[in-house]
Amino acid sequence: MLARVSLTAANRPELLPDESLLFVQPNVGLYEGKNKLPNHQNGFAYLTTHRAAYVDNAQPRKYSVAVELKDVDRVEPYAGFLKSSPKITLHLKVNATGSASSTNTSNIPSTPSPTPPQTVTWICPICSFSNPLPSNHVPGLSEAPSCLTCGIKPSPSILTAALNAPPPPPSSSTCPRCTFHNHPSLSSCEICGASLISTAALLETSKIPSNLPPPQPQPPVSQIIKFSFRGGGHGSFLTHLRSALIQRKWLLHSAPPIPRPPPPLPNPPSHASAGIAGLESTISARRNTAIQTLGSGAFEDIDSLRAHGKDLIALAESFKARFNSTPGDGDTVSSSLARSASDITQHLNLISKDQLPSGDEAGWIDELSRQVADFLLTNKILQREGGVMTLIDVFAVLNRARAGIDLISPSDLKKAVDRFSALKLPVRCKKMKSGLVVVRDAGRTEEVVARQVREWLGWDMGVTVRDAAEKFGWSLGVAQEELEEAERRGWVCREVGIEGVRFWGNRFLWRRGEEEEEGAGEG
Amino acid sequence: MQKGVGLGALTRNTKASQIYASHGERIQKAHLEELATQLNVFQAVLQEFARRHAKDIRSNPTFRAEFAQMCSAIGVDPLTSSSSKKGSFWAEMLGTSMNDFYFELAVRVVELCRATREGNGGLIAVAEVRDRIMKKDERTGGSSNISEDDILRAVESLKPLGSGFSVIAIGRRQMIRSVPKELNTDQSTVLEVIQVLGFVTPSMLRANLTWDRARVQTALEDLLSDSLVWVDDQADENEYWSPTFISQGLQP
Amino acid sequence: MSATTSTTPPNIYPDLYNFPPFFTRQPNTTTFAAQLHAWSTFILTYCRHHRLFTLELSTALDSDLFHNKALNRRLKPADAVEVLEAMRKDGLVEWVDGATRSTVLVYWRKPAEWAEVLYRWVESVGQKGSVLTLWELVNGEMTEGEEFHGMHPMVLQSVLAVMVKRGQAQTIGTEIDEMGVKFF
Amino acid sequence: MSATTSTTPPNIYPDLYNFPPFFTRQPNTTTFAAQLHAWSTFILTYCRHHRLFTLELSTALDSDLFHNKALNRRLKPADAVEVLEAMRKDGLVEWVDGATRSTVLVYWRKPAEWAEVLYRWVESVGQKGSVLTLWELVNGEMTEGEEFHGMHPMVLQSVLAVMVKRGQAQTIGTEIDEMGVKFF
Repeated sequence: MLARVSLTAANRPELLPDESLLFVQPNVGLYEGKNKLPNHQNGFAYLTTHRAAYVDNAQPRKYSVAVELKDVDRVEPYAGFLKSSPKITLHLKVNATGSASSTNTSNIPSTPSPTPPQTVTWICPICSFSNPLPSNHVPGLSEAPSCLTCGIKPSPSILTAALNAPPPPPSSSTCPRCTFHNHPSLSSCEICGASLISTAALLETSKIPSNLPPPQPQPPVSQIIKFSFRGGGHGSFLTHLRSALIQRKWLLHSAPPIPRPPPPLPNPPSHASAGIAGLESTISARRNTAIQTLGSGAFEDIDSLRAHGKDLIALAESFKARFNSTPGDGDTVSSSLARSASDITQHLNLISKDQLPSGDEAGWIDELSRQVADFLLTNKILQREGGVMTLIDVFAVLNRARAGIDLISPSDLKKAVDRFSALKLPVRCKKMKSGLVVVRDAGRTEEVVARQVREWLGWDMGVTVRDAAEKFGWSLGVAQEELEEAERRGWVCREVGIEGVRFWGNRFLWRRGEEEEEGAGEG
Repeated sequence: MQKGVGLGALTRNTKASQIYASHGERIQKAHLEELATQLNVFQAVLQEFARRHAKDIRSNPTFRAEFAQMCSAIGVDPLTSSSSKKGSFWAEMLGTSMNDFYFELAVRVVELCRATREGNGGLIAVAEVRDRIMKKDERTGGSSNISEDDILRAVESLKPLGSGFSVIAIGRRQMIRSVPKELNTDQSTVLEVIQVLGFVTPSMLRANLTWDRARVQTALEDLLSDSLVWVDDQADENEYWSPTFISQGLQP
Repeated sequence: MSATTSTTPPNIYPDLYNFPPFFTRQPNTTTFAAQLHAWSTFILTYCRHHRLFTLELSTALDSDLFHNKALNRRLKPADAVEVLEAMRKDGLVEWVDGATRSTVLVYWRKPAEWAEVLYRWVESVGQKGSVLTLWELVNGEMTEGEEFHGMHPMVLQSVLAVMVKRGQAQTIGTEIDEMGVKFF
Repeated sequence: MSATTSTTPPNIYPDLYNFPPFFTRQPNTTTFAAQLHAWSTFILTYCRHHRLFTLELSTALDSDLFHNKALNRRLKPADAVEVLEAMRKDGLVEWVDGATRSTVLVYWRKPAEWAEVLYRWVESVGQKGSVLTLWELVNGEMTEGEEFHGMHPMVLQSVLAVMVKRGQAQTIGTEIDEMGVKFF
């Protein structure tokens, strides 16, 4: 029921042709049934129209899994209590588990073998309730599951004893629907007539001499996957999940996907817009409070507001000026203004440096950083620009692609590109000596590029910035920068004339034969 | 764009100051509270207004400038991050109309500068940028009304993206420089003289600026090598023209 | 490209046309690149507007294409050749005679596009399967008013070559003036 | 340095002379240092070959010293001044007038070396003990063909100053054109 997820270059789930991303929430953990899934306790939850995916932070390539929304029977939110964080439980459909497990074999890396989960039971020493041992429990490695009734964790010895106790012989095959224990050789249940074939088929496999313990009859209990939200955001995740389940976009998926290039990155939802409905409700709520505070002069048109605005700006400016000039501002006085100032910014919910709600802003910037990396890589934009682009050009291309909706602000983009190396993405942002900020492939350091330029120039060839731009596919700005970088390293010198600037191999420092072997490039 | 006018800057200053002289305190406090409430009221008004008049804000350039100034006066910086995650009405409201407007304009300015860079050496007048964008809008049916102040604000918003775009004044005209290379003083002086007639000749420079022949030649050669001027050799004396005059058409 | 001229004649002259240095070959490589591009676009627009398939250099040098009488500025012959040579490299023009370089074919529309226009015409008048002489095709009454009417034979050759490759036509005969073409 | 001209005129132009960036002041400090050195050597060699004791900047800028006509590249006036200023710091040149910086004395041979050449000549013609006017010394027939013939008076001054310090001579009078010198 938990299928592996293929990831893009920037460790984000690869979306199917008509699948779109709905919501992303950082620091989330996964539970399977009652127990925490090892290695799946710190990552991003990606909710799309088709799947609810989990991408691990530490090792995204290894520990990223997803639940198909079509397998979800019902959703059960849990608001969290004291230490335990809020969770959303996905109850998967029963038959789905059978089909789910057969179609995409549940290959959670930790389960040793792909056979259908056979339940070994252990008896709790305190309340003697026989708890099912989770299929992926690896003795010694994962922590002991707590007992369902009394919640106390057994000692490991009990678990190991239960594991290697000889499983009871296949006395009867219980019917998956009415749990009546039929005679093993029957193909359909005596009471409800449900087919026992799935268990029958299992019986045949048992004939193959294998060291697998003889298969247990399929338990009717439905599988449970729990998303635990340690960094908040479970409210909006829930609303998105519910609307996705209602819209059931995956049904369109059944139509044969027309072979067309992967759609441009789906316009990621800004976290704020919790669906149009959400927006409407906040606006109307806001409106009522505003009207009440306004009382009389609800301003109708531009001019009256402008008039009011003008003298208020003057007021604020003058007060601020006076404020700075009088040295003896009282602590109490300044603090109250500070408080009101912060209230306002709080109320306006603007990100001001000292009040940054740490969790969410970082999550948003990380997600944006991955989106930018994906945008540059999957659409081969960076490759077409010769592997190097100025940050300003990235801003222009990125926002042009978003066609004017929910544009990325320059400051957000700068924060996002600064996160490239921390997120180990295959692109880097670098401020060159001249002050120009460029985004480039991770592998392409200045050293590598400067060397390429030098080899290309050789001994007696003068090139203009345009020639370099054409040769390496760079923009004019990047070509100029790369040539000047090679110049700073002393490998290249320049000729300036009314024709413009031309760059040559540096004959001042290198004799003809010399530059072949690696002389130290000083300068 | 946080030029230290906004409330962010207010909070930082207040932390540093000491107790206010007692006799003025009470009045100060009263005044302060009154301002605080007024700020709250005004902010709510702005918010309500922004919601109802989004279209006007977008289409009316003069008011947009004042609106932006009003916002920055009370600490709201329209150009800051529009990530607007928690659905705060204001940032979202502004996010969709004002922020996007300036970012979109910034994108078009970047593209235009890049396209015309070869012909004007990366120096273009703000007025020309405005004309070209407006003309392009008319052609594509849009009827955008963009002011030079908007263009300056858009270029200003590019600051976090590293050096590259800057606004410099040549004489009275605001120019956008999209190439990191600075102009030396002689180059700027000559460009300023060119603004008068649209072109300049070596003899004119020697007369007006009383420079010697060598200095005039070096300045003109520097301008040519940075592709900041075009040369016309079919007049009796070489004329050096500035590309900013291409779009204005020279017939009287 | 609708050949009909709209009410106000579209201004085919670029802003640069009234900028005196436009007629001087710019020494600076970057500026020259912009100048080349501007001239190339202007020449194509000019020929498209006047439906000129060929440009005879000497006459063109005196025409308002290369000579702005108001400004008393003209493009020097050598510079004009340099511009046309650059356009040839981009496949926009073709010297009728590479040696003399006196006249040039102007592809203000690519041969491939012409092939489509011609094919659409052949279908519309039901001339499929019939044989037409090249002369008839471009000068006959029946093609009066068609865009390709008066097309230069050499241009027509390259267009027909495209159609042959596409299997839409077959040329008959070798002598240029008696050649015929059969459309399928 | 043998002043005798060998059969084929020695190529006084360094190979950098035909390297266009040679005439552009290099922004990279290390490269510029090498460029300065190359120019300094070239100027000394050029002056020695043409036996120029002084360089008048404006004329030099048009001469083939600073202007490579084949490449149509010339050193900018400001850059030439910078090169000469650097040479002055190395004691290789001297501004005739520090303020105008229009002309420079070129010591393609150090005053000390000139002192030895002069002293050897005085001994060879037995002029020890006799008094000669400065003018006679560098323009008189008797010094025809000598290396120091036509030496610039200011250069001669610094050479004689060295000889006075060495006690090999004594200058008489103060006015530069009537000054005389007595050799011991």
